[in-house]
Amino acid sequence: MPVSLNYLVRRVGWSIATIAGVVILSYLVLVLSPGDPAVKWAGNPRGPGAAKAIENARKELGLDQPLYLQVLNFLRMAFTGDLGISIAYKKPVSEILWRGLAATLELLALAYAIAIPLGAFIGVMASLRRGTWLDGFIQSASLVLANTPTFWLGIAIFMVLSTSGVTAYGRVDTRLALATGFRSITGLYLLDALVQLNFPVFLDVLARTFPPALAVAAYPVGVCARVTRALMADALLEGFVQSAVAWGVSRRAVVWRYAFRATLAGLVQVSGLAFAYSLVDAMVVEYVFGRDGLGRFLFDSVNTSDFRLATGLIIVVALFYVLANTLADIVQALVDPRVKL
Amino acid sequence: MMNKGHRSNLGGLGELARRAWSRSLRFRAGVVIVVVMVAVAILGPFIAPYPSDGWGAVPPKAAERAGKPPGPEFLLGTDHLGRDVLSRILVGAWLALAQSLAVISIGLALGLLLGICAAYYRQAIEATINYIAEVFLALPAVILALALRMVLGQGIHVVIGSLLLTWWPWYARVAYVYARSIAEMEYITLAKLAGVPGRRILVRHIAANVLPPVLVQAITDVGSVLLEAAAINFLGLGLPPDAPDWGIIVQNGFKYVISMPWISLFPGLFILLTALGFSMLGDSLREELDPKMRRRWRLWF
Amino acid sequence: MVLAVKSEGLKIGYLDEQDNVLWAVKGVNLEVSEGEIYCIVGESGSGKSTVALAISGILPPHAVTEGELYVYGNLVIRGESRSYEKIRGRLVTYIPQSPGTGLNPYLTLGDQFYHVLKSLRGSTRKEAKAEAKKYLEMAGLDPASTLDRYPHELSGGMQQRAAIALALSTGARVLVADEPTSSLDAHLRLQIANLLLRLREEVKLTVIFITHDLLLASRVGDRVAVMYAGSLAEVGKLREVLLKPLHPYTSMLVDVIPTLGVKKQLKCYSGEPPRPGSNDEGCPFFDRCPYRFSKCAAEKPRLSLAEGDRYVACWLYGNRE
Amino acid sequence: MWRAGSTVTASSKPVIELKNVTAGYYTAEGFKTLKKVFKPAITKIDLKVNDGERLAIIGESGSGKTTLLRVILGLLPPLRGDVVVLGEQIYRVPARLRWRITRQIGYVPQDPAKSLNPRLRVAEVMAEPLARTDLSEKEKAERIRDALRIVQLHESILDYYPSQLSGGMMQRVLIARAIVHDPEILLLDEPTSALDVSIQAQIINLLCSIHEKLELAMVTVTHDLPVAQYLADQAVILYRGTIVEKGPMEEIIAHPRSEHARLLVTSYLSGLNGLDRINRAEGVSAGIKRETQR
Repeated sequence: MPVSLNYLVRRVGWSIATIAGVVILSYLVLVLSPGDPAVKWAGNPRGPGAAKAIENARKELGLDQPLYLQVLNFLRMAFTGDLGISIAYKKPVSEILWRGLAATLELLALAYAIAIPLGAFIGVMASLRRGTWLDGFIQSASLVLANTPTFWLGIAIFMVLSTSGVTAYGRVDTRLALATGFRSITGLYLLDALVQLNFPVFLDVLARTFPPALAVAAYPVGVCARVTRALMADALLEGFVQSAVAWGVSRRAVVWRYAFRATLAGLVQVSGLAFAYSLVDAMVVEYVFGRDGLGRFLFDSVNTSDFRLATGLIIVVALFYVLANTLADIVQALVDPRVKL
Repeated sequence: MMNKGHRSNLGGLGELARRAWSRSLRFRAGVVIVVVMVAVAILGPFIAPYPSDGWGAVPPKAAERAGKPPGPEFLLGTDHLGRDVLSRILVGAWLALAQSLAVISIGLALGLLLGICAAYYRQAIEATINYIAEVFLALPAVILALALRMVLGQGIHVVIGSLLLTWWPWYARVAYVYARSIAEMEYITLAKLAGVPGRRILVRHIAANVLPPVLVQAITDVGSVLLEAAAINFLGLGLPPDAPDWGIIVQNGFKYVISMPWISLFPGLFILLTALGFSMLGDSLREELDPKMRRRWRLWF
Repeated sequence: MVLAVKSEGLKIGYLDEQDNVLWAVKGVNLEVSEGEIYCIVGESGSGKSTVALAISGILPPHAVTEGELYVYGNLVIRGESRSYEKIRGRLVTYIPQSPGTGLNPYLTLGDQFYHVLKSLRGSTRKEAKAEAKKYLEMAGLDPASTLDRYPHELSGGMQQRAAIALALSTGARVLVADEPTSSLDAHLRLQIANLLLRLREEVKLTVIFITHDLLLASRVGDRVAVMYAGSLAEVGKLREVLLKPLHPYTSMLVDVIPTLGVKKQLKCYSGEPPRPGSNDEGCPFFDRCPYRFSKCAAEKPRLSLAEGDRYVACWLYGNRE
Repeated sequence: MWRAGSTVTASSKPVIELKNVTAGYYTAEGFKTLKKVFKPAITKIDLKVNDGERLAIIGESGSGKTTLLRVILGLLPPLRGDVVVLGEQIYRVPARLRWRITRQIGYVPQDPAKSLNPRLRVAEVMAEPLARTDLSEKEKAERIRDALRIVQLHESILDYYPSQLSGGMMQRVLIARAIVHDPEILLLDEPTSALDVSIQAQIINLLCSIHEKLELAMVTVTHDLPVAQYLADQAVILYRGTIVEKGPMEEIIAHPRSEHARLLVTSYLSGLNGLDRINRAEGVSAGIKRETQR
């Protein structure tokens, strides 16, 4: 059943409005906070040429204009992808952040490729054996996973690997990359290596992405398992599951094609929420594992007081967040044939 | 024919908790953990073996015992400056609880109020509240903390402020969803037709029914807030680096993770344990709220 | 005569939130012969639906059983243990109460036929499609326009026809219909009942028809069992039971049905059926019975032969073994 | 300036009057995201209920009877047409004051389980319609007690929560609540569809006696023709949003003129099959009596 344009337009429109709200908010935070926004915008207020930089910033920000014009101007810039030039890196913020986002996305994608199937499978198993020791174990384990501080887990994994002599630091072995002539095109190294049929690099990247991905996956595994278990409990009591059982449909089909199918929409929605939530986890873990992802720029922006990078980061993360949820909503709608969109 | 004991009114959390206590092992474990943690938070400074932030009585001497592994003298070892890790954890316990409980209580109150209002008044109020909630939901707490940190500088206000801004819309959303389903109930229509004043409908009919599930949700969320607060502090966005917050202790130990892993290990375990305690409470309470989640279950096919 | 379904002292209860057992069916002896339409009539909470679930093998997971239940001589319930592997879909099939929830909303009808037939006979998609066409036509649906549809795209009456087609496609000989018409409009109710009657002739089925609607039962049934508070009150030929009810409860049921075109004063019986889990000392109908006497409060009457092949559980009839 | 029509109307005066009412819902489908399409659920309805009259609005699912009900209750402004309840154009009254009219309607909703707030005791539920009256607490208590007496419930029920009541008792509580403030109209939405037959009979008899005692207009919305026959003298048959037949109940049953009414009547009559004879015999309980006299 095709998704109607109506729903798509409404959902996407709502998302754009949300992003606009975030952009305005990030601007207001900047302007309305104590201190001269031009000074902050310019970054480092000391040193030679500071006065000129501040002057430029004032002009560029249009601080002489009324506030609503400033906001509109900023919105226009943000929506055209112009997030200004980073003070610390002396490069366009959007360019820096894109590279960071690619690294983070790669990590997240791997983590979720592990987490969702695993979590769903565990959840289904628990729901089928409710009240047994297996269920109790799965429930407790998923609670523990969902409540483990990701940064701490990352450190723990990092420590274990280091003491056993495995290096999982950074994204790729630079010497190996140079030696094999690996070039990054999209910023997603796994994809790039695969496209270039550069298997040594591919394996190296995978080996370095896998440990942090495990740390990131802990939370969604726990969440998915718990949600699946709860949804399955409802689904297994549905009338259509009952009648399918009475008609002699095999257990496997009943569990996966009937009951699990009914939990899919809820699972997608929760995964979408968790995916957005995991973005932050991934950033923290990147910091632990020394990967050049968004997490690193978070630190850099704080340590160098790079306001442009920070605002850019806020907008990019919000964009990502909204995108993940919008996609989840649309997929969720696609999954249910009853939803007439 | 009436039988009073058949199924008592799904009244208050007290009744719910009593049932959960008698039936769920996880609930009891959760209660024990939470009670212990609250006790530690209150008594922490008094029961810590080495008071004064883990330095002990004579701070200069402490420098000589830097990096001691866990042992009988220092149960959880000492950090790179020679401070007793256990003492720091105990002293910092109140910080962890205070941050998360403050966020949950204020966020819950605000969210409930706005969510229920949105569901009841509809139209412009509904759209406005939903939009604002949506915008703040799109910002992870850590990112907001980054903004606040840059604008306002370090401090506990960054942690609580950023978490509050991201958690109230969550409760507004949850309360809104529950309130919407209740607002469609016939008893609301009946009350409106009879001319019951709007405020009474809001309080007695809608809020009274929205409250129990949302409160249970809030108990579960204490753990999540605790984790987020720890992450913010770990990243150095919140409390100053010498505060005995658990997240910060983990951060301090991170630089020495190979040589002195215990510095990071134990505070992390405390975060995990406390968050787990609250989640267990909320989880088992939710199971009690849902009559479908019976304990015994035999596969019938 | 071959007995299709037989139960001896069948007790079924549900665990409540405090893990107490609430007995919904309290010792029922049923004997359904092959080829007949056997109606089980009762009000809500009488346990009629629980009996239906037990026979079709879909008691919910928190159900507790006692006693014995046989389907064509196969022991399916024996005390706590239940085994339906060779029964479900093979000997017994089922029509759900509400067609809207009884069909899988995520699969097209064709796919649902496929899963049923694949599980039972290992059919391929192609074979399943041919079979599905046959049964949809039998149920009065146009296969071409329904096979690739999702259930929600059909009207309520069509959904119920589709459910019937699916139930029949299993090829089972005993059909349990659990209030198959209660969610339908009046004129559809009649259509579905007529369809069941027709199909039963065509396919030679034993039908166990659960309903709260005496009028409908009177239209379809051969024999009837009236249930009250988890026990059988009266069993016999449907016509006889309705024309000359012996049990006070049956006569009450007949008395209180509003009938179109007959404007009589509805007799008012006070009281309500007991909830499941209430005490079962004495006759369950004691509170509401106009003919009660002291023995009724003290001892529970057992179902026994009253006259002809009428069984009544009432002390008015001596309750001889 | 608008005033509550509290004066008692003369017996022939209409209490509800619908003139050429078309109502329905707006939907947005397909590409028409911004332009909403009006889908009528009822079209051109003319309806008049006189004081003291018993009317049944009969229709199967999808006939628009719920929409009609909402229009009468002031919950759904019609697209066209006039809705006059108790002498007032109900949709000319601002929404926040509409309760002054709707309070005069004792409304009993369809599903008792959804119509009682699980967190309010029966006493609080019963007191709701009296909330904005100038009765003293004592008078209110008196009214509640009277209403309970009419529906044959014991006073101790006031301390109960809905979850402690059976379906029949909930329905009685709702009926008591509907008549506690002495309304002009009793509006019943499928009053017995959620109940068992034996309790249905109790409720039917109860409603008939209430009508006699309180002398109010009683409007029953139902799909169940046999039940309507007991609860109404006049009937209106709805089919796909329009009135296909109206007139005295008995005449409609005996000689349905429209096709849909005929279908409806026959589907109940042919269900009789064996039972019509039983009822004609009138000797249902005779068998038992013979036995008891033995």
